[in-house]
Amino acid sequence: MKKTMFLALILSAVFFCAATVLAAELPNKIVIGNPEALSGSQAKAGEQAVGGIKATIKWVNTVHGGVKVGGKKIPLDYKFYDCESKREAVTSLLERLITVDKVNFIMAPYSSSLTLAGAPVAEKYGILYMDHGGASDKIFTQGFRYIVQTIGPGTRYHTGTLDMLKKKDPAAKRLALAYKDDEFARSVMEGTEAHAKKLGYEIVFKRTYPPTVNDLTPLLSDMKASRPDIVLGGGHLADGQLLTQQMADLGIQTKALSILAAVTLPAFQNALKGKADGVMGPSHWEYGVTFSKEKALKAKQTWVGPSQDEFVKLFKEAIGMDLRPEYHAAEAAAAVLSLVLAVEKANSLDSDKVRAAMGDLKFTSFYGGWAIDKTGMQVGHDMIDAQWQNGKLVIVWPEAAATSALQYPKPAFK
Amino acid sequence: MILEQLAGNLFQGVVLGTVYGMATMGLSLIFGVLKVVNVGHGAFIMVGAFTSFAVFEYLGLSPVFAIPVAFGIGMALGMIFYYSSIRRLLKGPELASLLATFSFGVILEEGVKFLFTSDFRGFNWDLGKIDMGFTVLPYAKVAACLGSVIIAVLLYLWFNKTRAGMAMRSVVEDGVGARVCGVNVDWEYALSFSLGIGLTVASGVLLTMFVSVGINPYMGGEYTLKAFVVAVLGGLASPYGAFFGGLVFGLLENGSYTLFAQIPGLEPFAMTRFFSFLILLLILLLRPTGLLKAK
Amino acid sequence: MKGASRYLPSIPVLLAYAALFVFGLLNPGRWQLVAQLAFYCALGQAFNLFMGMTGYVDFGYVAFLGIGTYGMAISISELADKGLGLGVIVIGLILSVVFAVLLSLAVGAVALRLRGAYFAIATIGVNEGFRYLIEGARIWNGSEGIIFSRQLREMVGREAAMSLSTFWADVMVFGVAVIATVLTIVYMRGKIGYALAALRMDEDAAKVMGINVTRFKIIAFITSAALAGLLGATAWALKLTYVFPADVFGIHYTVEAIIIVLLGGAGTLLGPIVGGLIYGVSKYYLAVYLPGFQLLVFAPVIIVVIVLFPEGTVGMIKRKLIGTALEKYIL
Amino acid sequence: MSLLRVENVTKRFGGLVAVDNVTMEIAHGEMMAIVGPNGAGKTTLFNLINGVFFADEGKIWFEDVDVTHYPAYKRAHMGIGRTFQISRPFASATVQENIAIGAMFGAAGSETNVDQAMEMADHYIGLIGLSSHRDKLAGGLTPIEKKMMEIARALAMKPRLLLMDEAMAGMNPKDIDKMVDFIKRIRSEEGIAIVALVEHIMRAVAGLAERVLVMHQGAKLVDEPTKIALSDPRVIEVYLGVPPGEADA
Repeated sequence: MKKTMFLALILSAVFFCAATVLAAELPNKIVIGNPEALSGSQAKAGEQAVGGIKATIKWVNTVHGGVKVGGKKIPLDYKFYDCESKREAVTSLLERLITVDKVNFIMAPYSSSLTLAGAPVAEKYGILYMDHGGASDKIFTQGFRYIVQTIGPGTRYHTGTLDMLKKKDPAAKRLALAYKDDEFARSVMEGTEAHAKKLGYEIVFKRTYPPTVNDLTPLLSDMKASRPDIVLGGGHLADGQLLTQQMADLGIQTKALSILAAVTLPAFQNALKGKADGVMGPSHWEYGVTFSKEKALKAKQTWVGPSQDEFVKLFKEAIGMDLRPEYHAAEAAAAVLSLVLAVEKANSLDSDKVRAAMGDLKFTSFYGGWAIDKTGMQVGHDMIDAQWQNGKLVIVWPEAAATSALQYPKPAFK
Repeated sequence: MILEQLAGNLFQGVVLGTVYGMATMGLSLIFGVLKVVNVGHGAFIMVGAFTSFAVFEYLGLSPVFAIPVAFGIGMALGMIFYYSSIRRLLKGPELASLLATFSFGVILEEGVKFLFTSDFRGFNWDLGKIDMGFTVLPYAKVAACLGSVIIAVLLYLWFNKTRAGMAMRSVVEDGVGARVCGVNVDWEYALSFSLGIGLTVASGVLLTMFVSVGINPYMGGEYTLKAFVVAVLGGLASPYGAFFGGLVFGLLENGSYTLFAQIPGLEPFAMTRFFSFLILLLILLLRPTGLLKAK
Repeated sequence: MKGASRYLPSIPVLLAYAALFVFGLLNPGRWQLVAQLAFYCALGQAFNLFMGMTGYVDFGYVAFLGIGTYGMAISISELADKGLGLGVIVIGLILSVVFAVLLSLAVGAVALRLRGAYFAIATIGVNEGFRYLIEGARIWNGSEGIIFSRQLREMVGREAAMSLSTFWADVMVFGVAVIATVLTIVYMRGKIGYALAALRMDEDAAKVMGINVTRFKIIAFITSAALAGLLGATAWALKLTYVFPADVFGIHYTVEAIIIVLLGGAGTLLGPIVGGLIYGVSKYYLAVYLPGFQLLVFAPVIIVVIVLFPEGTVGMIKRKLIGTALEKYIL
Repeated sequence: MSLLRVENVTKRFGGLVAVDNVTMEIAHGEMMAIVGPNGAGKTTLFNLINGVFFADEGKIWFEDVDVTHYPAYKRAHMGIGRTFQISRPFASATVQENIAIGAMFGAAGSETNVDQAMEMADHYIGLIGLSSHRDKLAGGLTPIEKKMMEIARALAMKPRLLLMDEAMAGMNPKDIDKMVDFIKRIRSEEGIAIVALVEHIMRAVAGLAERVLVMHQGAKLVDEPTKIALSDPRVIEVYLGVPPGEADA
């Protein structure tokens, strides 16, 4: 029994090699594997990513007509498991996807830690490893060959925000930083601090808080005493809500408040209602951004993928719930689109060739721009800044994508 | 300036501490009577937080009304868990009951995730606030604080003035003696386990009155760890001790922030956590019976 | 039972590890699964050595894995460019053991004076306190952790680094499991085993019988911690090539260790490997066939198992085999 | 030179004085009984001698070494063996293993390896007549068998002083006689001193002890050779009831 299985394995390997050489013997579907985090601490982002990937695959197969390789249009397929946000499970499930399910490409699980956990295995099998949720810059200084990032690198999250504020009010110089103490938010803080110094800001307060925090009062009292004009901070979802609510509780009024991750999610406003007004946040993507096929073509950019509204519709179908996609879903979607374009460009399913094709791939989708540097790090995607204005999330930066003017100074907490 | 901040932090610490205390009474009650450490404690708090969220968002009622609802849910969960497993595990190794309570926590987390998804919820219950000069206090927090005190007093009265409460106390003090005196010990165990869970779920509501955001299925882990520290400060087996322990913990956590913030190169917030666990170890070493009781 | 025959129970355990290892070699595409199972079994063996033999539940056990991970991470990230080659790995292994032993001495001095729930809570306190000390005082890069994939690659070359992370680290985990098994049976069959058994059943009576309970507890505690340090250095540091404090001090690893030991049978030699295999295999297939719902299925099953078989599977098997020829192979 | 010397030892629990300024001595190979009603402080005195508790005041000497602050296991190494009032076997170990634990860690422990300890255990199992129960779990023995096993376990420690706490409680007169003979035999064979605690079985005391120490409310009441002690009016008073008027004293 084992012998025949082993034989079958060799045979299928031979078959697979032959298939990649002879375009005529291509498989009848291209499979994307994904050991996603569907329970445990990263479950929320993982659920969104799975929805985004499913929605995009549906679009590729129905609207795009499949992936064009060797003169044939091949449909995409999707295989995902739940790694429970645990590092041990990532490696074994990843290998199962590669060797048992024989997927062609891998989407990494959400978060830098889980992405890193799977990297050695992906490198070993030489399979393209699409990072849609690992923002740490350090992933790309390690010399991995098969990791390609779609989410923007952490150090750039808050730099656009500072550019915008500098332009709006050069006199507001007192800057306070209050970030979550994890590797992602810390890399944001590092980038922010460096950029702020360049712009001549005076950093009057700089503190982090532990990831699992349920009362920020002492930190905020401390911050209040430093009388900042601008507060930048946050980390993920729960602490962003907490930061805003407790600033409101303590009556800390600033001219601007920008918080990572949490602000641009509908849950932020659902939870805080009027207190959300005037709060800003950087994001990779937000519902309402004005990237469109028309604009892209006018700027002579390659456009691919569904329009924003089509994506939202497909997403809701995919998860079977009336839930709006968030940036976790959009960046996973863009990662799939980049894969489709690169495969078509390389005219091959071989990971090395597809990775090479990605090197100079540039395109625009509903998610915005996409391009990577030599290491695989995302450099083509600009962050946007969004702000809640009268219960609506509007995009205020960059000016090209803006749907509304920045409300400045921020109104008092209601 | 620093003194003013310290005063503000300590004041906030007292308010927060009463809620911590309330959130630990259930843990201590269960340990005191059954000698079971409820490792899934935080998950029950999470259930309370979702109860509060549902009552506010779906029924449009003040979270105050969620307290009895949550208490009822907790009593029911407690009875189910007690009769389905805890009862059979009491004679086994303590590991078995640790694992069982941990598994309850997982079932609740995954069950709530199934019902509500793992999104982060919150609601906006704004009653205004009072500016005291050195700090600002929202009335919602005052309500959470008062609610905790009232529940603690009610529990005290129940224990000391009613027959049922005195029967339970007799079990805490001497299980064999109580049996001889005609107390149905098995029923007392069931009752105190579900009373403990009821209190814990209700405390989840009070915590949302204190901070009404960040509600999600996995929010409880942090509260489990804090509750352990608070319970040890109060002597582990005594619900009132736990209440007192909560106050001390709130003061320590908030007060030490001001201290650590003066030392450059430290992250004061993480250091407050380190500090509270250091205190935990010292208490366990020097006064395992808690701060209140003389040895 | 005299002489060598008292070590017979190690045969089925070592055979089971050999079988698992050979299965992995014959099925290269399942190696990571085998590696994950080996990690669970080794974790169970190492944890059981203290918890199973003394009955003390160390809830902060993961701290020893965490500090072992740091031992290897520091060694690689600091010494990678010193031209020591694979010697750095050896230094890393030594450092991880030294770190784990030092931490266990500190923890033991405080916590081993306590019993029952007080001990469990104290050890949680040590684990959490230690993590926040690293983050709060910015020790070893604080919360940013250490990523040392690049250093490892520069040190031994790309191919070697890759096979280190995807194969040899796992082989070392097998090594840790075997060391843990051998130490367990040597302890169980030696004086220390009787001393620990006595203190597990009645600590006060054990003292009166002339047993220096503190000494034997500390020996078992240090041994178990050192094995955990090695496990962190191999299964976490070498395999994953990064360390974040929030990951390596995650308390759910202790819970996993407890589940594994209890499923198999606490204080038995064969238990941890049986528990590790049951736990690992069922988790894996639930993740494959019920993604997103596996914990909802798994948690009630655990409750049912501990209610029905409080002595674990091996405890149950042992009872069934009393009086048969197989009895002397099961411990 | 005496084997054990207890000097002015006092132990309090909260407000209660459990042992009140007791002084006593026992010579090598001597056989002594400590009698007194329940709560007289006998077991606490034992616990002070073998190190389960530490004395609040006073000193304890064993073979001219001040052991007042020695932990229990160290005193066991020096040669103090002990049985318990309510038997405390290692329930899920076999009878042989129980006794072997005594041999492994007692006074001769440092020179005894596991195999030797098992052989010694077999010897003592034979001595107490439990050979047929050798591989049974100790938890499954009858109460009397447990008592016998505990004695064997303590003897396997090779003590020079054996403290026996209520070894004969709950036995019928026939068994008591057998037990008395057994204790006398091991005492002469092993050459050890024995202190036995007895609550009210005068039959055993008379047959066994050369000297009797009577305790009452924590204090030493009488310390005399057996015959004198048992006819002392104070002792009879303690056993037969306190006359009116002295009840509050």
